[in-house]
Amino acid sequence: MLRQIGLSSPDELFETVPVELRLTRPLDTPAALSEIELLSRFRGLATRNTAATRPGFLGAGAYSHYIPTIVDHIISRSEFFTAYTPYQPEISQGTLQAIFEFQTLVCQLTGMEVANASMYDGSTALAEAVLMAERVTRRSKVVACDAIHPEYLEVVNTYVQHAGIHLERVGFDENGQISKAVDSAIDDQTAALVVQSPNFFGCVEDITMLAQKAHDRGALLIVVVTEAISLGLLKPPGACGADIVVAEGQSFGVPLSFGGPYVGLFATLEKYARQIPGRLVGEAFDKEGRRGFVLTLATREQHIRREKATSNICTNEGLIALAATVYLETMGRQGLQEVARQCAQKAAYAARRIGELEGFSLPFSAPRFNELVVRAPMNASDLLARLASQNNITGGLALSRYFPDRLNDFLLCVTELNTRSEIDSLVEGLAKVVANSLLTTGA
Amino acid sequence: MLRQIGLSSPDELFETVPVELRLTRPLDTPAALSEIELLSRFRGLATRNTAATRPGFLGAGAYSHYIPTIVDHIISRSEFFTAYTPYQPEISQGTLQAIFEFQTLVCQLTGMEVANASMYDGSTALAEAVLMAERVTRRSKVVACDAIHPEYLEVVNTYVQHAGIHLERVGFDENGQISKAVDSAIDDQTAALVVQSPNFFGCVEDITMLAQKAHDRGALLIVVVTEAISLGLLKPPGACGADIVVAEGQSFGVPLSFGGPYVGLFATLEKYARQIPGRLVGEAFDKEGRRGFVLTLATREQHIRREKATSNICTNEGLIALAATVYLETMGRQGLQEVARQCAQKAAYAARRIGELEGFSLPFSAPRFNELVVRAPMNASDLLARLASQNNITGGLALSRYFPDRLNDFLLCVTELNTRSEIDSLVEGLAKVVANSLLTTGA
Amino acid sequence: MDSDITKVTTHLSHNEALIFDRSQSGRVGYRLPPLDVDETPIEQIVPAEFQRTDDLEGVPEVSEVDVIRHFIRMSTWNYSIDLGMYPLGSCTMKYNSRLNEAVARIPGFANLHPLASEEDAQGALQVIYELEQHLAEITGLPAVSLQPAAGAHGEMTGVMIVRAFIDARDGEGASARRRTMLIPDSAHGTNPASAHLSGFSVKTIKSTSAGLTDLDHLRQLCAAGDVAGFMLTNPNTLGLFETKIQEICRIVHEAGGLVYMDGANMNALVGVARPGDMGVDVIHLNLHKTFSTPHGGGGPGCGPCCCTKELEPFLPVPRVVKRDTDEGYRLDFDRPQSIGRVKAFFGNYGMMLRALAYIQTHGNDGLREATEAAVLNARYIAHGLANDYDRPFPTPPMHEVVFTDKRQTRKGVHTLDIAKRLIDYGFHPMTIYFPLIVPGAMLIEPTESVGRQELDQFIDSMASIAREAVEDPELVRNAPHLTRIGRLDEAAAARRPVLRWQPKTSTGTA
Amino acid sequence: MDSDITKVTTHLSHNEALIFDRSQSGRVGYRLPPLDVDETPIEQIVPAEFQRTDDLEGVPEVSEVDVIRHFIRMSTWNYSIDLGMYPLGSCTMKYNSRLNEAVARIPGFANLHPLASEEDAQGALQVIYELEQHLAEITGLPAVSLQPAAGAHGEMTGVMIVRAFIDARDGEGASARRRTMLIPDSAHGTNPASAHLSGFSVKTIKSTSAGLTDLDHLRQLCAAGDVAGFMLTNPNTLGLFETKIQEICRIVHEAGGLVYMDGANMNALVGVARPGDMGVDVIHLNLHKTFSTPHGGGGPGCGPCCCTKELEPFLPVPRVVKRDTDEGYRLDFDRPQSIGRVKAFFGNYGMMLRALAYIQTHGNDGLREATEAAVLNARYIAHGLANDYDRPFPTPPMHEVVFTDKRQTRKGVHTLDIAKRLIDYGFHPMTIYFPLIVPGAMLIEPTESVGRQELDQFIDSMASIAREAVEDPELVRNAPHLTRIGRLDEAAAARRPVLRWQPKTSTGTA
Ligand SMILES: Cc1ncc(COP(=O)(O)O)c(C=O)c1O
Ligand SMILES: Cc1ncc(COP(=O)(O)O)c(C=O)c1O
Repeated sequence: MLRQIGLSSPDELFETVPVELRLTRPLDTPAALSEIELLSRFRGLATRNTAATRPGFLGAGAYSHYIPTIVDHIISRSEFFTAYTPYQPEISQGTLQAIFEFQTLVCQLTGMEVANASMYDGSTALAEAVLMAERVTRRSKVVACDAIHPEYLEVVNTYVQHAGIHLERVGFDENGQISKAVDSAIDDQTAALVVQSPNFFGCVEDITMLAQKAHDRGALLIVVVTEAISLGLLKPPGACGADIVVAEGQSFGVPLSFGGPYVGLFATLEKYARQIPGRLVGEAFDKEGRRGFVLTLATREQHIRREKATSNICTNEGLIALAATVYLETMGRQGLQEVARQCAQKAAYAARRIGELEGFSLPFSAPRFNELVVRAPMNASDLLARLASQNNITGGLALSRYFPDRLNDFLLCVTELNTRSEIDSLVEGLAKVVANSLLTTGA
Repeated sequence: MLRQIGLSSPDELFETVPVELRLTRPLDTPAALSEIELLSRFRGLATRNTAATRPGFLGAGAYSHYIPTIVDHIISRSEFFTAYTPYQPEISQGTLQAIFEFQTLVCQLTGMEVANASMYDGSTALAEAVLMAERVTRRSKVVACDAIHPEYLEVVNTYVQHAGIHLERVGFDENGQISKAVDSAIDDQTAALVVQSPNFFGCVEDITMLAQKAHDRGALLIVVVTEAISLGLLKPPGACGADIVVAEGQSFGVPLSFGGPYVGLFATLEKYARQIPGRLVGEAFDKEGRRGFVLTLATREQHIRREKATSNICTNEGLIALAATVYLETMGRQGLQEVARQCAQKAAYAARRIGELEGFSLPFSAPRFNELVVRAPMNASDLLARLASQNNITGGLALSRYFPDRLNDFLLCVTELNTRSEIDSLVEGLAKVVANSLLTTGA
Repeated sequence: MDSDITKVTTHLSHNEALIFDRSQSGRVGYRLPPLDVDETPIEQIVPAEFQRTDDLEGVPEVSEVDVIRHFIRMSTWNYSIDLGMYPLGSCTMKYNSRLNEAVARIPGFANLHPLASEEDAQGALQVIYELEQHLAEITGLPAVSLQPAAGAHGEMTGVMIVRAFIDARDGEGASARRRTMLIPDSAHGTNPASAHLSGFSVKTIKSTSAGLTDLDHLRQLCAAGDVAGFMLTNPNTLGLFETKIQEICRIVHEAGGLVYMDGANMNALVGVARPGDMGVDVIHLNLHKTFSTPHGGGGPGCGPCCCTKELEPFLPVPRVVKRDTDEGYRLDFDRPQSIGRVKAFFGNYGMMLRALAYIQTHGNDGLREATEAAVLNARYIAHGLANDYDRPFPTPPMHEVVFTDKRQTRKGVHTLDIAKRLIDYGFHPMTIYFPLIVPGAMLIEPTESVGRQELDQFIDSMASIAREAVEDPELVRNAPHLTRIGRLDEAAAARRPVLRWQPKTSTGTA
Repeated sequence: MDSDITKVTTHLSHNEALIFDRSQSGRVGYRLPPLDVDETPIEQIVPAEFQRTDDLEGVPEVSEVDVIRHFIRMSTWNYSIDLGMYPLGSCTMKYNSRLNEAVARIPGFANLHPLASEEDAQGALQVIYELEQHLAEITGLPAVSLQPAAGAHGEMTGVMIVRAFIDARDGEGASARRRTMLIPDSAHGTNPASAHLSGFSVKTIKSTSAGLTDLDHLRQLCAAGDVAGFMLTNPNTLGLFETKIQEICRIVHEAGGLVYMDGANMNALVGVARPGDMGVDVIHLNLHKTFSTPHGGGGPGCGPCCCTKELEPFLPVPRVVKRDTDEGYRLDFDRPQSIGRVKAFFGNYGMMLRALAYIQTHGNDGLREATEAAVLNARYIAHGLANDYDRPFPTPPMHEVVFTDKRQTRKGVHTLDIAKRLIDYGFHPMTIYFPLIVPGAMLIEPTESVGRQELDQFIDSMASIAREAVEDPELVRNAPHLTRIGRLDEAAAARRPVLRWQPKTSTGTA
């Protein structure tokens, strides 16, 4: 081939690259590994991820739920995972129809009118929601509750820092819900009130009431959900009056995979459709009147609008949105309610058992879904570390990671995958560790 | 639907089944398990298959070779694994073309002219070859070497017991090859001489010479191969004058899976094409002259010939033949030779190291491919059991399983997957176990 | 032309040459680790005259992506269960659960060597033991061997067991006079072929006009005193339950023979009725039908053989038995009366894993519900096609139903044409021209894995083909029209068979 | 009509309704274990007013096999890399190795929670560390963050780093006067959008007639003194290497700005030249392009940001660093100058696993060979299409080449028509109407994952479309003809957008 195009050596392919810029040495990266070697290398690395094999009660934005076997089979279809963004509808209807179904399912679950084709994840979806609220209301102040996932708040901070948006924080009360201070925080410069429900502490917020408060001042209510399974049981934010609902879709058939790829859900009201960030798929027809689907309202996007686009997002989380779609359609109307029910019931059981434990308490009294804050009679990090080493259980997340002053608190998550016996051994483990450490400190 | 066809209860569906035959109780099989429960149950069972996770040197008819990742991806395509036998060529060309390629590859590797679409496995393929030899020659005596895989010989016995075929056995000599007695064993009543090469002891037979002997008496030579990878290095039986070549295709990208499903390869000469058992795929054309493939020469089969069919085989090993096809095309001309080379080289290395071990010897001197018989200074079963428990190595197969008098011999197999360090620890392990047991017996 | 076609339309379909024509010298699709032991001169390992000299000429040289595209493209030319209803009568093409595939791929099973010690394979042996228990309960026949690799293999095994039993019972001399196997004219071809393989001569039993075994003919043939056994399929290949099964068994038993049942149609009976209770002595099952192991485009299968306690001693070796020492399992090779081995190792083990997963995920209630749904769907089709096609036997069918082309032939449209036209409508055709006793047979088995919507679509499609057969017979006779390739000339293919690719300038392959 | 079409023909293609129209009340496709804890009255857990009352009305109710058939059928409507060449310019649609998919599914990675303690996730942290090291070496930029989820996300991160650096360097007041980001008119739309998101105003730099950055214009704009940086793509979106890159960097640096490089086209440079050596300060990569992580029909991606030591303090938190105590790794949150987090947790981790596997299976030589093959293939196409299509820039292209419809427009055939007609020929079209500065642009990027045979097929197809454009323009204007659906009316779709399914008699969804 080289000769055919009149070249005599591969180097000539790079004739337009100044000689002094051409790399004259091999890259200092390893030599090629065969499949056998690579797989054994990565399997070896995997064994050092000890948390992956342990029964666990970690949640806080990433949840281990049952994933039907067919999900991976379907997203592993060559036609889905090796396709590009569906720019050519005539040969991309598979992807397009799947996204249309995804958008519909997101609307049904959140109780909203329109949803997009996905965002990077829940945290960036929230940041984009805040930017959208500013566009919609032309107001520059945003009120956010401290009980939102701390990493989500960090991401929002990063996104809004140069957008001239002032982020005001409101605390939470002794029940674990947003504090009354919210009333005074919202004023007529407020673009939106942002709350998470169930919030970072697992407490369910009174969204209907908060929507009222926001709307009274002409502000939007943005609701963010990190545990999307809760939508199978809790009143959908849309039905409570939310204007924008964003969520992390990882709970819908997506593996934990050390934090990604996940999928951000983004839903709002019809009237804001043209303000939505990201891709939208809509119905369309050909000359013969055959129904199909296309990417639509592209004028919002950077391909056309350049810097005036509603967002810079281009590649999103297509395949993960597909996984979520397969999950939702497989679990279906009954399954989604059943999973939610089991999560809530098992968490309630765990709460009861732990509440009865000598020295332990549950600081927050608000209704919860499947996460709860536990207050231990000792340092939570130490407690969890020993629980892991002595009982081989990952007991949850020490809140000091995000709230340095909450030394004895940890966040516990229970899902349908946690069997009763796992919960029981967690409870026993907690008791044992505390007992032992009291002994040692006592001694 | 019931009502629509005029029934009022499911039981009425079985009106033609005499009441006294209808089961009035639920089956005494377990209640339904969910995916979660079933998977954890089988994963639990799997952990009790301790040999599966240990470095091993077991061969003897089933071999652990490297399987390219793409093999499983391709055979997991819905269109392949959920299709039936290609009775309707217009919507089965994918399967048909793959089989045509399989037949071609089998011919290329064995050096034969025609091959079928697969048999159940190597052992049944051998039995069918013996029956075919009887059909072709109209002779009723078959001479088989004792160095054929014992289980294969058992299967042949079962198949021929009612076919009026007399099976005469010939031993092997001190080199591990078929004994000179073969000369007198073959007479003009002999339908075929049957040899395995590399034989059960890993020794390569002189097929050219044996073909000569068989043909001199008007008998056919049937060659069976259990380690098909050897075809990447050894002279193909076809080039040595074999009339029928059968093989176990498991080495070509098929997991061990506790003995099956595997795939039997069956190849012979053009002139015997109409005597072949099983399915054949051939080229065909439609009215517009488009090339396609169809099941052909069906007149050999039971659908038409009933009891006069060349065999009773119907469902064969389609998907496994596909796996082998993907494997062979992926490894390709170079890869197949490289795998064979590495197997032979590593086995030679192991043989050398073990040969140097105090008290160990290699009884057979004939050339070998990747299997060898080792004679230990102690009972081989005990030796291997201790090697497993003390060194976590599956050291091979104690020959006493099939040859009760060979108490100290075991069969060792080395493939490209056995690293040098595995071989070295095997050697050290053997030495250590023997040393210890001498001590204990000494004490 | 295809106004009534709703299930499919046409779309781009990729062409793909034979891999051999894609091969480019020097290309590779694999990578292996470098040899990590010091190399021995190859002649010292294998003398030159034993080595291959053709450098594997002709074997393809392609890249990994070439291989992927090759097979992905080819795969799109296939119909499959996952694309829709697959009503091949007698084949029970039901949904193949992905869960079962996952189970079969658990490394602890997939990487287990068949010659691993019993100690090292307890999990695998337990799976065999449990599956045998379940199949014994389902068939009502207490002794089971999972060794046969497919239905026909199970037939051979079962028939050999019958022979071994009679030899043992009557003694050489007497048993030598019992070498006749009775087989209905409606039986599947593998039945006579398997009987022949076991050294039996076959006598054919007529079916009555009702499509059932002709009992008079049976009595008559049994009178001869040379009958070793009777192989019948129940429900038979017409989808009809042999109502007189108990009497049939009595007749055969009184004549000194045994009753072999071809269990290919067990999908009509699981959880509803048990062959053992009917008087059957031995049966084979097709795990790749009734128990949903994938058919794989022609296998692998698994054809367990289940029999009475009386016949147990003759089952193939080895058997998996409970250890008396503990809860564990062991292999029992010591069975002097066994017919021997029918396959190396333990059979198609991977299929056993899938079948066990099928049974345990369905549960006993689920198994019966599946049977009910399968029969209901067949009944629904029998009802839905009644106006357009001739149904030779009025009896209510079980899990499959047979129709014929009788009405259509008047216009010169035959079963083959109807089947090919059905392809244009987006369905895989039914089984055609089987059973042989029904001229122009169309044997339809929907299985439980199809919903109401698609059943209606199928019925409507068949109805509109019936219309086409009257209004535009040519259209049907030349079908299919929407496929990437038309009807292939099978006669020509058989006349001068081309069974393999040959290099343009063939130099032979070795 | 399709005499010259060799890559495809037509075949049956299954229809499939929206899942909502397939739903049948009461059907389920899942099964869960029974609840194993004693049940608490639900109101005691969540008060009634906080509970859902719509019983999830409208959410589909289907069986598992329904779901399988639904998606398997739909999947067959897609084109994909595994079906053939996918020459979307700027998208680098290369083969996605199955091995990398297997790696990402190793349970020890797939089941690892992002908040597991450092101790419990050492293997995962090492993967991040190694990949960062490799990307640093490949780009010549020593500091790397893998947190961004895609290219645009990486752009935003990089531009924010530029801004943070300037703020720190110049101090609030002065830096407030540096709020201009220079972007070539040929740049991808995400560049200005990302700059805007970081509070910069965008000034556009003209391209020369040769398709390269206009240095005079650059100098002129830099003179204003308000330039924070220059975002350029190299090779640029015309597939041309910016030969004057070093001078460009010098100009920008002397003007007090930084140089941001859009690394979407790194497939032309890996192993051949390094942005860091050119003077670039910060770059983003697209692992879902250059490093072959599957594009998945629109993501997920991964857009690492690589920068100089000088800029390192501003990278997102947390960073993965080596522990000084031992060989292990830890998370470093203590980076006071960091721009902050751009995503929860660590980014699209699964893509990092795949990219690392890609780099380690290719090896350093293999990475360079891939680059050479990618450029060679683009050159081959540039050469092969020269006679039939107008090529606006004579400069030899790198990994992609741009042509236009200039010659075809005379006959009223435009780029869109050519693209659609290419579909009939069995190819996915190239990127069209991008970059915007080239009227009727057709940007073709073959990548290294296509063989000679298919390249020739592509060139022949384009040639015959060029012929058709002359002889039968209508044919081309109405293409595609062989697909299951024709051109869709996108204008109408945007006018009255239907973005979701609605029940026939909508009752609202909550
Ligand atoms: C009635 C009947 N008997 C026996 C068989 C043979 O089973 P197999 O193909 O598994 O050998 C079949 C399958 O085609 C069948 O339908
Ligand atoms: C040149 C260029 N820059 C940036 C991007 C944006 O990357 P992503 O889609 O991953 O956000 C793309 C991809 O379309 C591109 O081609």
